[in-house]
Amino acid sequence: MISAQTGVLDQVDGSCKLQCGETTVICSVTGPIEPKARQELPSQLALEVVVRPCKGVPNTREKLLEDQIRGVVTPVLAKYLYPRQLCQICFQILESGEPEDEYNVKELNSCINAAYLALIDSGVALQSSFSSVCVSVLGSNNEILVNPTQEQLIKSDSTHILALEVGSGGKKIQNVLLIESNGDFTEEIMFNVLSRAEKACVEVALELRKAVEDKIKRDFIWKQ
Amino acid sequence: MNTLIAPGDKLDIADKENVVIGPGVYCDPRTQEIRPVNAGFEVIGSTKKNLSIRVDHNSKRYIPAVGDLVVGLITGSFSDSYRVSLASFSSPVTLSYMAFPNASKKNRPSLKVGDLVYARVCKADKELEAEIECVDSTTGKDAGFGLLDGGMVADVSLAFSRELTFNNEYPLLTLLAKNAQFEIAIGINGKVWIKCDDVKSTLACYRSINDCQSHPSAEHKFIISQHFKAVTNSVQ
Amino acid sequence: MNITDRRRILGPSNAKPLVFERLESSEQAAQPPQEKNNENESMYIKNGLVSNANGSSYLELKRGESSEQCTILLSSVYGPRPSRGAFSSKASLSVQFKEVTIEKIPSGELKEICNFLSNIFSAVINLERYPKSGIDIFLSLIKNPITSDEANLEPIIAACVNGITLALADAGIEIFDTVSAGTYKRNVVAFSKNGTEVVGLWKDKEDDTANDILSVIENCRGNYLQNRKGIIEYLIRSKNADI
Amino acid sequence: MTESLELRPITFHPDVLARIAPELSMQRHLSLGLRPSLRSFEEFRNVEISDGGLSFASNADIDRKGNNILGSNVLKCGKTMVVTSITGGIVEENISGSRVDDESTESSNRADRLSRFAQVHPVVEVERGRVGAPTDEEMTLSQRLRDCVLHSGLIPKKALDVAVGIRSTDSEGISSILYPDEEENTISSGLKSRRKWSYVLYAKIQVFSRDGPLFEICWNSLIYALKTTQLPRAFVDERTADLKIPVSMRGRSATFRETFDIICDASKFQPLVLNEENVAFASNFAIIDVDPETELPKDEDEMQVDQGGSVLLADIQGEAEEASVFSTISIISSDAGRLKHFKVIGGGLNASMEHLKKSLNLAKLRASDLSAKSSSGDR
Amino acid sequence: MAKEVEIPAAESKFVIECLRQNLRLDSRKFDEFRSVEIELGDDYGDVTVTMGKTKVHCRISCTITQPYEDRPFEGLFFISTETSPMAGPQFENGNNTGEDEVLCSRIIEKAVRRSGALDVEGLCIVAGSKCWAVRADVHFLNCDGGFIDASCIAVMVGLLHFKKPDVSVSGEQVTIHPVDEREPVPLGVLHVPICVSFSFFNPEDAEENIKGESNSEICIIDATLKEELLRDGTLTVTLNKNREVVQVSKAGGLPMDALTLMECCHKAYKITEAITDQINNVLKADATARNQYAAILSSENARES
Repeated sequence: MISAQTGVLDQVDGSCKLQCGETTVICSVTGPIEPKARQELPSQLALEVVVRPCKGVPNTREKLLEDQIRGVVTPVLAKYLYPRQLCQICFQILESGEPEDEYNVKELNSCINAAYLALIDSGVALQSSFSSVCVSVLGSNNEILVNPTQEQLIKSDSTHILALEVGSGGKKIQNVLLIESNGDFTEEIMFNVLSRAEKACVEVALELRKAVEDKIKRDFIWKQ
Repeated sequence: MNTLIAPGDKLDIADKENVVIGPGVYCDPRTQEIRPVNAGFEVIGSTKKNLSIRVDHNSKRYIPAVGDLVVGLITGSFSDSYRVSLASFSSPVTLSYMAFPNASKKNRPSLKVGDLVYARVCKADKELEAEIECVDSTTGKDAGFGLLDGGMVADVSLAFSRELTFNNEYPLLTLLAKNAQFEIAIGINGKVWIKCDDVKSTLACYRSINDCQSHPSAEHKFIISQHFKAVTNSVQ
Repeated sequence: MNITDRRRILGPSNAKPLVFERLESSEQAAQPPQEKNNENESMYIKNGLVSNANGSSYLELKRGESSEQCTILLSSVYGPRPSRGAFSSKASLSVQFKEVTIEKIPSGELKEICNFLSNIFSAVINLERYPKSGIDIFLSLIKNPITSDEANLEPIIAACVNGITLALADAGIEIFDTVSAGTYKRNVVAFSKNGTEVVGLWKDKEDDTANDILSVIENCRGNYLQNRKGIIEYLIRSKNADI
Repeated sequence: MTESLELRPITFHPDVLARIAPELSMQRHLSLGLRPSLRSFEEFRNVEISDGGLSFASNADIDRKGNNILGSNVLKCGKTMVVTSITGGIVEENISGSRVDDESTESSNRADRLSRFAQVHPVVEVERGRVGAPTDEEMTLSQRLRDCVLHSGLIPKKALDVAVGIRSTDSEGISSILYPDEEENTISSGLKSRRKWSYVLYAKIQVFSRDGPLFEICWNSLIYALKTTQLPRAFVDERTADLKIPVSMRGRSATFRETFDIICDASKFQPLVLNEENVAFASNFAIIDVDPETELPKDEDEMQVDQGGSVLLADIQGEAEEASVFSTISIISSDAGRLKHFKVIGGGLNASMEHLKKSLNLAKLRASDLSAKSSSGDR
Repeated sequence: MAKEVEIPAAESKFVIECLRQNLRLDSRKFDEFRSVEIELGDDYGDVTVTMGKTKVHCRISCTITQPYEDRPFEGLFFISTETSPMAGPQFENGNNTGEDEVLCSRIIEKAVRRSGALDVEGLCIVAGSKCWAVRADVHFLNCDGGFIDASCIAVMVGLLHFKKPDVSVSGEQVTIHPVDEREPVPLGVLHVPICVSFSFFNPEDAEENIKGESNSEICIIDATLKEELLRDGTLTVTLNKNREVVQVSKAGGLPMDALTLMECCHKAYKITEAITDQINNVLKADATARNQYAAILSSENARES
């Protein structure tokens, strides 16, 4: 489902190109670097998140994406290790995989996972690992679809994003970083979605870990 | 074999007492919990009293730590110090005019903006600007630091520069030495300065160092010979 | 090239604004702009509604019984707060005016209003008292008494003067006098010192029935005294309530 | 002479403490079973609403020529005041796909959920004593409101269709307007089917006295405003309907059919039809860890207020709460408990299932409270 | 203003010294263009161009809009080149006011849009009221020099690859046919301009720079980032396969004589020819791959019915 490659850009400190179904994003991380005066925080790492859309110019839609990504990444960064420093995280959507006017779940989902790998690639300290999954609920029997296709997505009654902090090599769920649900659903559906998404999140975490292992092997290639 | 580890994993240590934590490991100030913050190989070492733990990982962005030998670029000069860059876009570090051998108020060092220096990090608090010195501060004497004149700088990954510095068995430098005579200064900040007698050899060394980063050590010999062949065969 | 505003949700680019046309015969019967009866004016004041400003005032002006002829203005004062940049021996004053609901006033006129108000209050606020500072006044017009397509600015300007005075008082910023304004036909005159001094005069040229400037001032003064009385009464009342 | 030095604890005024040490202030309050706002943990702020008499729909006296506000709301929640005004526009729709009858369009649209619903275009402005471009908060608020209106299915797309009437003037110069859906349905169906127009709704939301997260307050105000919204009838003038303009340029010439203007009838209005079952209200919650160390010393026999761990706070307000809370929950729920939006953000602590369930329950109760308000608030 | 990449004096001296000895850091010859890699996405008009480490992504999209009043028979065409810190921390997000950024976007604009590479009249649907607006969004992913050359290739491949939905017009009623209903139609591309950038170095001192007597300047093609930062002058030539010079842009820098300019154009033509052929081959291969897929689908459908 997910294919990812780290270290695809060389002008930045960390990068990752991630494809999840029809959605492809590329993420870059630079930091810790010297911030501009207005960005600087006295005791911790400042975070600059930039999302650029596939088509057209960035507007409020991308600002909301940036805000959501920031909400996920901020609690995970070991930000007190780098006071008065800046970390830039940029995303370029290469293929959206969803109608951009109406949805942003697939992009958000891919961005969060790509951010994890790019952060790992950059060596910016993280308190833990995290992963994200996108789920939609379809039809009268409330079928739960993990990482729906565009076709499934637009027919769904509700869409959900779950991002979790995952520990111990993807075996343990430590914390909820983000739940965001939209559409029309009930409490029961939501709790079903959450328990299904939780499992899927762990699976994603294991897949991301493979990309991390790949990266580490490539990092120390001269040792072979 | 060292195990692979990623942030959020459990460290392979039972006892939290007497643990010295190294790079890639973080102790939460509130919970006193020790956890890895980078992805890499878990390295546990033990001395008589202590257990040391670190995560060997590779990255590009250098963060100053006391004792590191670095190659810096002078980017500005003030009334009593130079401003030095250890990596583009990183916060600059300070090199005091007094941190040179035989320094005195009257004897100002003569470095210019754009010059390269080889130096040692002497202060690195994360809240403050780091400082470097070009003198062995214990003896106050020259210790091979100072201006790096001419030559060329190769940008390498941080793990690679550590390998070059600390692993005496790593064959790259030995192999290079068979092809040319050179001066070298390896900065832990991922900057390797190299200088041969002629430009062509320097260029061959520069290309070799860049290339060997992304190839297994078994191929190093071949890579190096190819690069030296290329520069000698090039027509004027 | 990309001149579109990226920071606001604009909606489809080919959308056209709604154009209204009144069809019924009532169109003809639409009341001619009634003679403004100043005596019939009622003023509701409340200070301190905007909690993150240093001072604010809420002003509701009603003319007659009709709620249509109602002006609601919220004025907030931020400052004196430190201003960056070069040293200045007195505070700098800025006035921003915004229509919160209906946007009718052309931007050129908005600028003119801000300029007018800023000139009046530069003379009224003890700016020397606050060196290296900035005092920023934000006016939000929530409800606008519009009778025709064109905005009738005069009651708004008068409300602004009264609103700012109240907000400044609420912020505890030193002013030389309780400045207030009165309107007469299409003229606004702001007075101080019990009506003996004119600090600002806004006269719309379209109106030629009031060419005699002295009579205009005289008429406005009456209205001024009434408005000032309202302001002072409110301030005293709220002061007493505090104690 | 010996001078004795005395150490005295400094007492801060609660406001001052809240500013210099928000977390401590928060914890001190929590240990007393209160919040900095002196509300109890699960207590919401009171909400006052009115339509402000701003829109013409709310006030028959208002001259429609000078007032284009279709719906409005003024909402006060604690100190915060929100003024929402709905305005409109008309846009021509592009016709997609092969022409199909209305009935079959309906059925094919069944699959693509959002194509059945319309959105509003909100612009939120928060007064903060500064001028300049919209802040990130204003931008994300606007976008979230837009997304949630669309996804909640509040406004059926059909509700925004413009049934264009035709004004014809007879020989005596008396004009009359015929609407396609009114009884005397005799208009040439030609015009009706050829082009399709729909209303566009804009929402201008002005916030004063920001005192905590704004999304929920803005949402509720927007819902109230939409409930008051009335759409005007619209028509074209027969005389302009067939206007053609010849144009030639660089050797090429063509006849343009002028894109004629649609005029709104200032005397005829219809209320905006909302999907009543999708009308939902928003509330927010915070989960915060109780730190036993910051508790004030208390008497032995006093009851423990909380058994440690974390507590759920409803309706976040004030600097201390906003600064010291990491986990927030935002819920849009209908009074029947249908959920439209659910967002948990944080990571500060584990949002436990009990807290989530409790917050959903409270959100539902709150929604029925607020929806009762709207019916009584309407005149 | 974002900070710049810092280059030590020793390094710049070294690079110049190498050039004097006919050597480049990355082992290329002076007139050697980096090999171009063109990758097409699943969607029409989704292109990634890689030249060495430089990476540019371009996405073409279209919407229906109203034509400009003074050009009722023409559709709209925009090229957007915005930088982000992804390409390198020296770039600021969305800030296109830097000198280099403006120059870069102007040259691409001139090379592609103003040279009439896209047939804008073909974008007209109903004269004066409806037309297509085509957008090319160029995303700079990684900056190692040669942004202009790479972007131009990316935009042109994108335009050639892109297909817009079919529309039918009857009277004033315009119907857009979704892609799954009717085969989409390609854009009208009239010619394929290719940019080739030259960089000039002055191995002598500054005095020579002004006098320009000995003509000892060194000219290289397709500079990397380091070479771009150190160069003394630049020249961008845009040509197409028909040997038409679309534009020549030389904004200041080292003076050059007409002969050198001619020589540059000749060199550029060879590169233009090679790249144009490459583009055609890539597009042909893509079309064949898609056709195969379509053939399978249609035969299945045929069997079903």
